[in-house]
Amino acid sequence: MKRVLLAILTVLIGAGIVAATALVVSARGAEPPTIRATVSGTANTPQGELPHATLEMSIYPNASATAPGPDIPGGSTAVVANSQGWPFYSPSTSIELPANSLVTITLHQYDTGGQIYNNWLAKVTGTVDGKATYDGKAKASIDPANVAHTFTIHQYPQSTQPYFFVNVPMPAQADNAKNEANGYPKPIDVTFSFVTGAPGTYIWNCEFPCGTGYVEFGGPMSQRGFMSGTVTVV
Amino acid sequence: MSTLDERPTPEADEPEIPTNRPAPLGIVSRWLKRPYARRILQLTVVITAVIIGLTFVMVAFMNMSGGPASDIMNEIEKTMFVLTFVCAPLMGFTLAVITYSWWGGWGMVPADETPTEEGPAIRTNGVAVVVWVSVCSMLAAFLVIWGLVELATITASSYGSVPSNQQPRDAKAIDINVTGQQWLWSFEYPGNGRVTSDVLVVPVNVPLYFNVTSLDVLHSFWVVEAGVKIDANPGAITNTGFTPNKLGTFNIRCAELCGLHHAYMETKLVVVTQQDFDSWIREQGGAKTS
Amino acid sequence: MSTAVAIFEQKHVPQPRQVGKPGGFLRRTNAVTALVSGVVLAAIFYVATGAIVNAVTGGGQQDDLSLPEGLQVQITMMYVGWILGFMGGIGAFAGPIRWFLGHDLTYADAEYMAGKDMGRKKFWKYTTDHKVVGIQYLVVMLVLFGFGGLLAMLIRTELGITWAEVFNPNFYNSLIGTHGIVMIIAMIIAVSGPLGNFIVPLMCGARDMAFPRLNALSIWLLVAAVPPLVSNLLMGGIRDGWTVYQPLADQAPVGMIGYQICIIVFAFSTGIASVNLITTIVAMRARGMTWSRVPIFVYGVMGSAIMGLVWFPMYQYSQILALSDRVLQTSFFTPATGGSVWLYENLFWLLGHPEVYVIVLPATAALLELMPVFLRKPLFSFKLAIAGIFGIVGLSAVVWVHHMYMTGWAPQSNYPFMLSTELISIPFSFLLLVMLGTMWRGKPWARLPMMAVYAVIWNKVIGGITGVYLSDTPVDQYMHGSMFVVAHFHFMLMGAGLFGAMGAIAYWFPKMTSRYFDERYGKIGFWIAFAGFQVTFFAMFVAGLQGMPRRVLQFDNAFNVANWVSTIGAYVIGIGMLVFLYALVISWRSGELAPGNPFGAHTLEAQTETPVPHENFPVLPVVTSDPYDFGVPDPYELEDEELIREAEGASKVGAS
Amino acid sequence: MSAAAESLSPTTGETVTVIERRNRMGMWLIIVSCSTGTVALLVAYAYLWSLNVNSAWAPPAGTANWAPVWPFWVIFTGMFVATLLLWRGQQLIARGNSRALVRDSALASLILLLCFVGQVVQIATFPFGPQDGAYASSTLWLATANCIWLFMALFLTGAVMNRTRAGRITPESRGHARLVAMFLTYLCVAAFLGSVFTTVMQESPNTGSPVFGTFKE
Repeated sequence: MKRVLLAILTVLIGAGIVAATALVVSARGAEPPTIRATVSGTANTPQGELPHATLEMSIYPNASATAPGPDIPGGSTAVVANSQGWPFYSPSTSIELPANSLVTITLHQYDTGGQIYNNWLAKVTGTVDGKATYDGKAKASIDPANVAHTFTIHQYPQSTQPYFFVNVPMPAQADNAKNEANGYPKPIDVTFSFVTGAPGTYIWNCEFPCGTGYVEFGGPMSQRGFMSGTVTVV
Repeated sequence: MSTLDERPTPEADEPEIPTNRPAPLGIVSRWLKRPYARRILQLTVVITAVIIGLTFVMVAFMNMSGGPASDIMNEIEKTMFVLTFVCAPLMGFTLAVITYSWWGGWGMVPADETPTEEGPAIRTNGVAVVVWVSVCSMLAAFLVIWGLVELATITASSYGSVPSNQQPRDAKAIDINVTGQQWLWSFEYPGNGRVTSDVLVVPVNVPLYFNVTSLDVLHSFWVVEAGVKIDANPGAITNTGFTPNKLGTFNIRCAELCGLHHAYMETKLVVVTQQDFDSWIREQGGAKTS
Repeated sequence: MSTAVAIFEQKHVPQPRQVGKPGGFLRRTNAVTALVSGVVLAAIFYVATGAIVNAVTGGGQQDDLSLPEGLQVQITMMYVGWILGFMGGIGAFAGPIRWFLGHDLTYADAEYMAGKDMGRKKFWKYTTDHKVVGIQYLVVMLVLFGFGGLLAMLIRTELGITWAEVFNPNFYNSLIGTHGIVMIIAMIIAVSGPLGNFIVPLMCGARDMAFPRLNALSIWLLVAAVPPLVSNLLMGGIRDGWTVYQPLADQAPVGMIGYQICIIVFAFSTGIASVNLITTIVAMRARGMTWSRVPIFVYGVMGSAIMGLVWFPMYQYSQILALSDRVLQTSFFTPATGGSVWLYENLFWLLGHPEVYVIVLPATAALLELMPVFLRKPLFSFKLAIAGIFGIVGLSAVVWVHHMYMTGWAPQSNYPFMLSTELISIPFSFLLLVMLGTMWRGKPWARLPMMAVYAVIWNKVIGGITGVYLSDTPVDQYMHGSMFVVAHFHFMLMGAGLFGAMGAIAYWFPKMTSRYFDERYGKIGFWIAFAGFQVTFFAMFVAGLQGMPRRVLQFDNAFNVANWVSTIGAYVIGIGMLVFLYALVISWRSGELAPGNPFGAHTLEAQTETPVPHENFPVLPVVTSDPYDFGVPDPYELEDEELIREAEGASKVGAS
Repeated sequence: MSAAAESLSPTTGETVTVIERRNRMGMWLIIVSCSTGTVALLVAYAYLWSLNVNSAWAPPAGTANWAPVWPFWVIFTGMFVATLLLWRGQQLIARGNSRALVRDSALASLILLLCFVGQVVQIATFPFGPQDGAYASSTLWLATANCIWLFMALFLTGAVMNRTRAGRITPESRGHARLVAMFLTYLCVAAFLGSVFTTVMQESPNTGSPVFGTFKE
């Protein structure tokens, strides 16, 4: 009888260890805080009259006093150790958008760049009339040799939710662009709109190699909170 | 046992020998009379049947998401049936023996007692060894031959009739450049004015020929329902191909761990009619299929 | 017995000069000093390298993106420091230095190092006695299994919760990689470590291994190699499968260095252990133990040692080169600068496949060893078993490309390698026949080891048939890289390897710990784990057939049900394993005391008393028959002969 | 059968010949294992040479010149001579001449030391850095591996000298000298193969390798 209890106790202790580890780890790896697009009025779209949501974000080349880096809850030692100089999307990378509405995202781009690997990604895809506005000028694509980042939403492996693909390249700042008071050059404002479908979960990431390690896809490129995140359509 | 054959064979003219002599097939029939023999054979038959039945379940699972969508997938499923049919009897026998023994068919000594009597001192059995080894070897040989033929077949339909020079089977085949990168697939149609797309749109019943490469790490280009898979290697171009034979939307997944968003590196294969394909190419701003 | 060397005579052998007290430097070293000096030296190396890096790069290089290269060097040196410090602290360098100086061991030294009359302390020291090393391996293996099992539970938790990311994708990727490699290491040592070291010399009738000091070296190298691997989870993880395919591994944070260092060191440990085992088996068998009287378990261990010895360096060098790619920016595996991913895959799988047999062979051979004992029947067709083992050892060298069918490396090579891969099923069928033949008409003794035999044959059959699918290139074109593969190799490595190891350990537990293995809880745990195992991996087969790729943490709803079932099964396995562990602990602490030969085996290890005396055998034994002379004349044979005699009598009557 | 005739091992009491047979077998196994590693390096060299991935086998145009091959051969010759010396030494000690072994092993150590220094210098003065393409990497590692081997060899030959002087290697039990000689022989083979590879395989035969990330037309 005593042995039965001890055996059960062993099992319980084991289960406890597993549960505890799972909780700790999942807390340490949690996503950065969610930012929501604000719905204001409606807009005419090819799909008809839809609610219109707007969202404003920035891309910084590195953290600084004016632009503190992303707050990653926990975040592994290696990340914390050398993420100060990493480029990142601000204020956060966990985005929440309203379903079945027109979403307009405005991005202030402060970072330099260069040649993108896949020229096709220098082309705007999936936005309304396939264009994006760069400092007021509407373009269908930008110079592949002068890309800073891209904002690329793509599919989550869920056959039950609508297929969703948006790609908007961000032109690079000139390398010699002079900084302003906040320590960054004058931002390039990129505005684009797309129509969301039924609710679903998606992910997005930057497709321009701006990280560390092999083909510069390590570091920020492979780290939620910097150059990749989630898009939740609700 | 061999002593049986050394029996002096009687002359033709001598009287018939009393009936207590074992029949010509004496060994087998006496073996079959042993209490366990029939049991094990019955079990074997049952289990074999079950295993063969399971194959249909397996293939049903493979077709759950709408396949088979290509000639190659049909070949693969056929091969699975063949492989199972060939191996099933062997598995059936093995499982039958362990089930019988585990069930105590030959008796069983409880764990808390110590065995008293010894078992039969069977060091080996020439017949059993020869039969088993030759059967297994023949099965293996058959599997190899079948596999080689099948491989040649699907290679022919993915690379063309000559695997070595990896050329499209015929001029009609649509050339598609598949680029894997972290964490996207993009498809370029060189024959159609370099149209590039994030989904793979193809006409039905037209052979496709893929050049696959990667811009960064290893990916694996897996068209699930078409049963086609080839790694996308950085610094090298690999080839595969198939002929879609079913209209509809199917899955393309990355089957090689490629980093943060590996799980999300998926897109669609959309098989449409030739007309729809042409119009799609046009609205992508590409030229008509040449 | 004239050649038998009784211990006391050795006092009369001329001795080299005794330097200091017996044991010398090793008197002062133990696990604690090793740990301390390891940590200290690691810290020193880390700081010093940091300073040097700053000096070289003018310190001004801390601009973000180039920092990691500096960090890489620092971390690498830190691990190197740990290894050197740990091995120095345990006293591993004392031997070579003494040898260089010509201060050879005296009998007293050797006895001290073998831990004579030292009590429990010897388990924490650089002890050369093979019995101590065997126990150390057993404990290390259990620890590794515990850790790997924990990770497995986390993986299944993530996959079971299909509606959300429980863990960060990066952590999940590190999780699967670490689980994989920890379990692989644990399985490689699972049988060859504890039993190979403890039992094999006894079975050969030897006083110790051929190279006792190398034996101690191999276990302590293993102990030193594990912490770097585990620490990777705190350093950004390895973010890649256990195969750490290049160049993805190049993108991973510094955690990857821990993996690479671990493998490089572990390869040394394995190589040394293999040299030791093979030499012991070939050169130290008792008088009269001809090759036809060597127990089959010894053959099995030898086969796996040969494969490990010959092929492990391939894996080791793949990691050395990968490390240099990472730290020195060389380009062996980075295609942009002339490296090749296929080079890595080939080097990796040149070990990667034989290693599967390194795991499966000893477990199988152990079961072959214990079956005659529990069935009171000779091993069926001993020679066929040997043929099977060496057939596998031979063919294992020429099948590695079946892991690369779909890489496009050389489509033509798929033909010959499909041939070789399907041929290797033939030697396996030999071993299967030996098992069935031994079981045939035997009256099994329903103890845990015998139960393991049934479980393992069942799992092997399922792993075998699915293996037939995967070895067939066309089918593999669908299956490759899917959950089907995962389920298949778990059936082989866990179903055949681990459950076999559980049986083998239960069988030799009395000899190693001089206490019976708790039959009741052992069986409960074993069968619970077995049931959970079936549920988990049959569900995983389904997921794979439906087209679920491996190593994903989010997937289509179509796979949800399969994954829920699989996760439930996994938790059941966890419960079973914990009960089994509990059984192991209570048996070890307070189990029923066992006699020297608890199960009536005929092998040599069963002939010496338990606990095994310090010199194993008071007088070296001489072998006069093979260890499988069980059984009584076969009644059916007699019956047949009876009939024949009657028949002949009858024919005589007729003739006259 | 009386063990008194032969000298016995102080630790196990077995006859020295038994122990030596065992040690030789162990050494053979170690050599097998090490040679797999060497093969891995050579395979890497030859494979990358034959593939010429992204046309980046040769060092880039800026630094493009191959490593001079003569240092490899000089170092190999040195190792070869040292090995011969050691073999001769342990032949002589078999005839009872211990001083010969001391002298020869001392000489061998000296030569190996020179080789070691030479190897370090060669690595330091390669006309390319480790990051200059696949040829640079493979050559660098062949040299580095040899460097590490030489360091070990130095320790071994030094030990032989030392032990012979200390009277631990005697005409009766000289097994260790022979073991070291065996290992040195293996190192010579490895160094020889390395030199051959670096000499005969320079320009890659494959000129048509695809450019990274693009498709052939």
